[in-house]
Amino acid sequence: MKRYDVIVVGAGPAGLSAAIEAAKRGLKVVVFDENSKPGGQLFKQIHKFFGSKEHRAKIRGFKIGEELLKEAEVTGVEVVLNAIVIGLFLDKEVTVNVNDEVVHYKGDAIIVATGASENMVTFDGWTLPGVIGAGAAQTMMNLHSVQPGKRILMLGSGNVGLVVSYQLLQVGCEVVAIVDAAPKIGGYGVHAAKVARCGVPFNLSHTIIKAEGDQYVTGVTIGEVDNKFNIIPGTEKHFDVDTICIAVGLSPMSQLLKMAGCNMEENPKKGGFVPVCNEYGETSIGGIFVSGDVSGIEEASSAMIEGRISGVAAAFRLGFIDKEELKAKAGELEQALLSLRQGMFGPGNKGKDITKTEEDCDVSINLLKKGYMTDEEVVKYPGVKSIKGIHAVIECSQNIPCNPCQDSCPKKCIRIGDKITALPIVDEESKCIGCGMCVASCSGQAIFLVNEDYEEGYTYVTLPYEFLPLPKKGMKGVAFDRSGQEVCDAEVVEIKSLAAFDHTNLLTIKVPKEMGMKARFFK
Amino acid sequence: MSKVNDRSRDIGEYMMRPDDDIIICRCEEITKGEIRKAVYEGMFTITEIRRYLRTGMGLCQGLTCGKLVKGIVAKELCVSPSDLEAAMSRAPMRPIEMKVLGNEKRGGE
Amino acid sequence: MRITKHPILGEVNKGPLVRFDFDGKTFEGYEGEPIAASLKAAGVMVHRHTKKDSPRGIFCAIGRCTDCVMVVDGKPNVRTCVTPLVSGMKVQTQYGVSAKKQIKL
Amino acid sequence: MENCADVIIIGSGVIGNAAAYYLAKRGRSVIVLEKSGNIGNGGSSRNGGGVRQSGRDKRELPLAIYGVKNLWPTLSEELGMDVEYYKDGNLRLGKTKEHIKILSNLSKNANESGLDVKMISGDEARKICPYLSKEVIGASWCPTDGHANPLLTTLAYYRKARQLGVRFITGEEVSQVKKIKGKARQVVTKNNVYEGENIILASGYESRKVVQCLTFDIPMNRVLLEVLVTEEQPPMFYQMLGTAAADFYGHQSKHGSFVFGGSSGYEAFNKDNGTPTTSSITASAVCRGIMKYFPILADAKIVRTWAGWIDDCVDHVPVISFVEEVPGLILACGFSGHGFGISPTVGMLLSEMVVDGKTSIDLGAFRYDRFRAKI
Repeated sequence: MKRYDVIVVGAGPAGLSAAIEAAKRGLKVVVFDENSKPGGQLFKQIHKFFGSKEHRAKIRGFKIGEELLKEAEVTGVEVVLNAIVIGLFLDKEVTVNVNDEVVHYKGDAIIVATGASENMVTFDGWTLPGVIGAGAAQTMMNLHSVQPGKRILMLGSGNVGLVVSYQLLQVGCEVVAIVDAAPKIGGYGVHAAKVARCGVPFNLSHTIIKAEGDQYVTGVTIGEVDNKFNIIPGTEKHFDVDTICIAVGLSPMSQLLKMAGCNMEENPKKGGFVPVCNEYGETSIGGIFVSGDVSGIEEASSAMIEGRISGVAAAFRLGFIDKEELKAKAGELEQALLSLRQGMFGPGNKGKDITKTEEDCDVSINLLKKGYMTDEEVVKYPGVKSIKGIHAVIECSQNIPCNPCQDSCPKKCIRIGDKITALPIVDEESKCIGCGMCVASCSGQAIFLVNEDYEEGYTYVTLPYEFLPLPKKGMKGVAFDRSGQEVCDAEVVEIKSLAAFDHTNLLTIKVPKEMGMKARFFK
Repeated sequence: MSKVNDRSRDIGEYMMRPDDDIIICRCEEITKGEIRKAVYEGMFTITEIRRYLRTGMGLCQGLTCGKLVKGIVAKELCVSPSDLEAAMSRAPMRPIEMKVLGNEKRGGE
Repeated sequence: MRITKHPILGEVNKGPLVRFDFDGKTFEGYEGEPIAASLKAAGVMVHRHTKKDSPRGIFCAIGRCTDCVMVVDGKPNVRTCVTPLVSGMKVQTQYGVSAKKQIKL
Repeated sequence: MENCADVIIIGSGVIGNAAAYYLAKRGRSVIVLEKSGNIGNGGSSRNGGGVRQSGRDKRELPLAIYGVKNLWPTLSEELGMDVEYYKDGNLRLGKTKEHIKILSNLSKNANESGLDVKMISGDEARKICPYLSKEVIGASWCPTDGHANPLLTTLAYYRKARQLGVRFITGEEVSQVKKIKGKARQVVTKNNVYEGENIILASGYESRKVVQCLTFDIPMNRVLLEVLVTEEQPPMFYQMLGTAAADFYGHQSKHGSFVFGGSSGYEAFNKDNGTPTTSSITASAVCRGIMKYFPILADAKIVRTWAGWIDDCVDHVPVISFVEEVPGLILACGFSGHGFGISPTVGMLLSEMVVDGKTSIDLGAFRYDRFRAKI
């Protein structure tokens, strides 16, 4: 029977990263994936990633996928697609359904990186066609180029719900509301702000009562819930929609490990049923490793690092590297992982009510409740300063692990420091040249250039813009504020689309002078 | 003795709830009410519920309803979902045609 | 419903447009895309009716939930969200586990 | 909590649960102790569901016939839930002359014991079950055989017994049975001691550990058997099926899925990882076996496979017996992979052993001390 040093199950971010690290150290590695395309969820993730350089920040998910695939090829990893692993049996035997055959393989080590499956909530009518998972929406629009619907209600305000809502807007769908039973938005404030300024309303402390329709969804009724999640009578609201999108979290897809006989635990902090494993991702069965969402739900960025750690650890277990090398490399990777797990959204803060940032600024309540900061709130953060001439306004108010803006400024106007969760500070002394690199680099699209001194009576505002069709210079339209309300007329004075911006176009609009700190979107 | 192991533990009577007819297991079309009722009939574990009602035995093998069923059973038993063991995972991880499963090869051959 | 140009992904280039049969009518879709994508683009929502006659369509779109199964070329329970479209395919709404409409009891 | 009862049953499989039910029905207080966290987690939930008389050892036949005549037909009604019993007959299929010889012998033996089994031609078999392949040249046919759902039957006995006040405790592994004043009386678990006038040991292969503590033994081994389940199919046939070559057995369930068991030939050497786990080769072998007889099922998808240890007695029939050296103890183990079909009868007989001290069907052939050297 064919033997590999390592058999990796799942060619997503974790699996590919694991395979690459193992192959780099001389191991013979194969990766099996049930899908026809590799990359797991990466190829549906068209937004720019957070983190720092070592986490591939500001690169779009699908590009990271392409990079990983290239790296896998260079390092000699064998990636087999349309290969469904049907079982992980005793003695590390894997059977794979590929080309209408069941093929038996043995691995000296097995790395399971099967990812996650979507959680669901139930409501009246949730089995109707038109009620779909958020992952399904992403798959339909970003992989198959078909709109999942025309008018969509999103249930769930975590990062997935927010990011997918934005992506739906990008392909021309209408998002009628984002609904969450929790009293606060679960995902990053910057993701919420991106959709709020496009006019998408948030309905927190609300849940779906009923999906309407006989054969498929024609509408939805939502209602407000009390603190015990019971619906308050009389609060019902109706929306005409053709699609209801559910984004209420993920669960580790750990069935293969349970089958293999690994010790398992129900761990709410990790999002569900996970194998018990050590710091290298090794399970109770020596030589069977896990990495990525299957070992605990996190972001793709951390999945990649976990994958690399288990790849290195597998190399050690099989005698390809010594303990020193394992410790050095794994230590370095663990540091990178640790920095990603910092901040308000870090696993350690899950469920905590955070009211102050690390800098002791008040957390914006409006951002958490409505998806946008008020004019009064936004000026309280170190990225928002009134400076003469063109300058960056960084509406970044939460401690999240991300620092590309700091690196992007050729004039060093932006400072975050070593702790990548710190809020960016705009330096009043340094001279902004208006290059816009910071605007394009911000994965949260929270940076704007404001110039109140270019033309008498007007302010020039430069916004990140990722929609089609691209407005043309001279076009007249309307500016919207952070809440998505029309605030004034606006004229396009410039549109820049450099390759370095990576599809984040820089749209400069001219608005009445006093609107410089209000206008944040243009239609 | 744990709250799950003592099958004579008094958990009261089954009482109907307005959302009892919501489908939980989409594949086998099992409702919340059926699951709740099964608990009162003595099915205290996810495995027993599964054998009793077929939840999670359909084409998707419980990928969609696993967590939902656990939540419902835990609530009726007044235990934490983590006190309930997930049902066994069994090969094949995805449905596979008999003619394919029967068409074996050893890697390298 | 088709997206022809995407602000991030650019122009969409799919394979050749082919014809297939859905419940006796001729439909068009791109070869190699999932059958479910072709149907979605054509506005088809209902893929099947369960044993208890509840309509179902796309739900997970990645081959896991099996809600979108249909009768394809005579075979029931085919996951249309992960089965590539082939020219001339015969796709039928599934009732229970077959293409035959059941008499409601 | 009260840890005393008239009867302590060790093992909540279908045998233990059935015994609990029949005992409770006759007014006895019962406590059932189950090692696993789940009721009926051994062979009771891991078998093909056959309710057969044909193909059985002569000694077991009276038990099987009694059950089919008197217990199975009304079981669903009696227990208040559908156990999915079908009495649509059993076809044992043959493809070669050799097979037909085996089948003819089996039929002859059955007929001698008074069971209606006859040999039929391939075409006759196809009339009963039109989906059979042309390769089938003959079959034995027992019209009164059938199948039921073992998961539901096991839980139905549990459910009804529980309603009648039987206490079931899971996660309670028995470490020993203690004699008090010369009589088996105490059942010791990690955290508790239970006491009963009678102790029924019905925990499959695990029973061996307990009897060894009482300084005797039952010559049985454990063998890992596997079963696979298909996705739901349109209703096709409700006969129980087997083959002369023993390459598979099974049936279509009420739900529409097919349940098939079979073997790879390595069953006696299989191992597990703490829970019974399927081997990597058996399900494939079973599929190949099935397709030879039912080519129509080639496209049916397998959704699940499972394995279970059977308690295989040296002579392949169970031990259902009092034990002279250990008064108060009743054995019900070693069912050798065909206990399900006779479980109602055995449960009833066990209750008779406790209540009446004797049984309405002679159990002499199942005594614990029947094992003798071959020469």
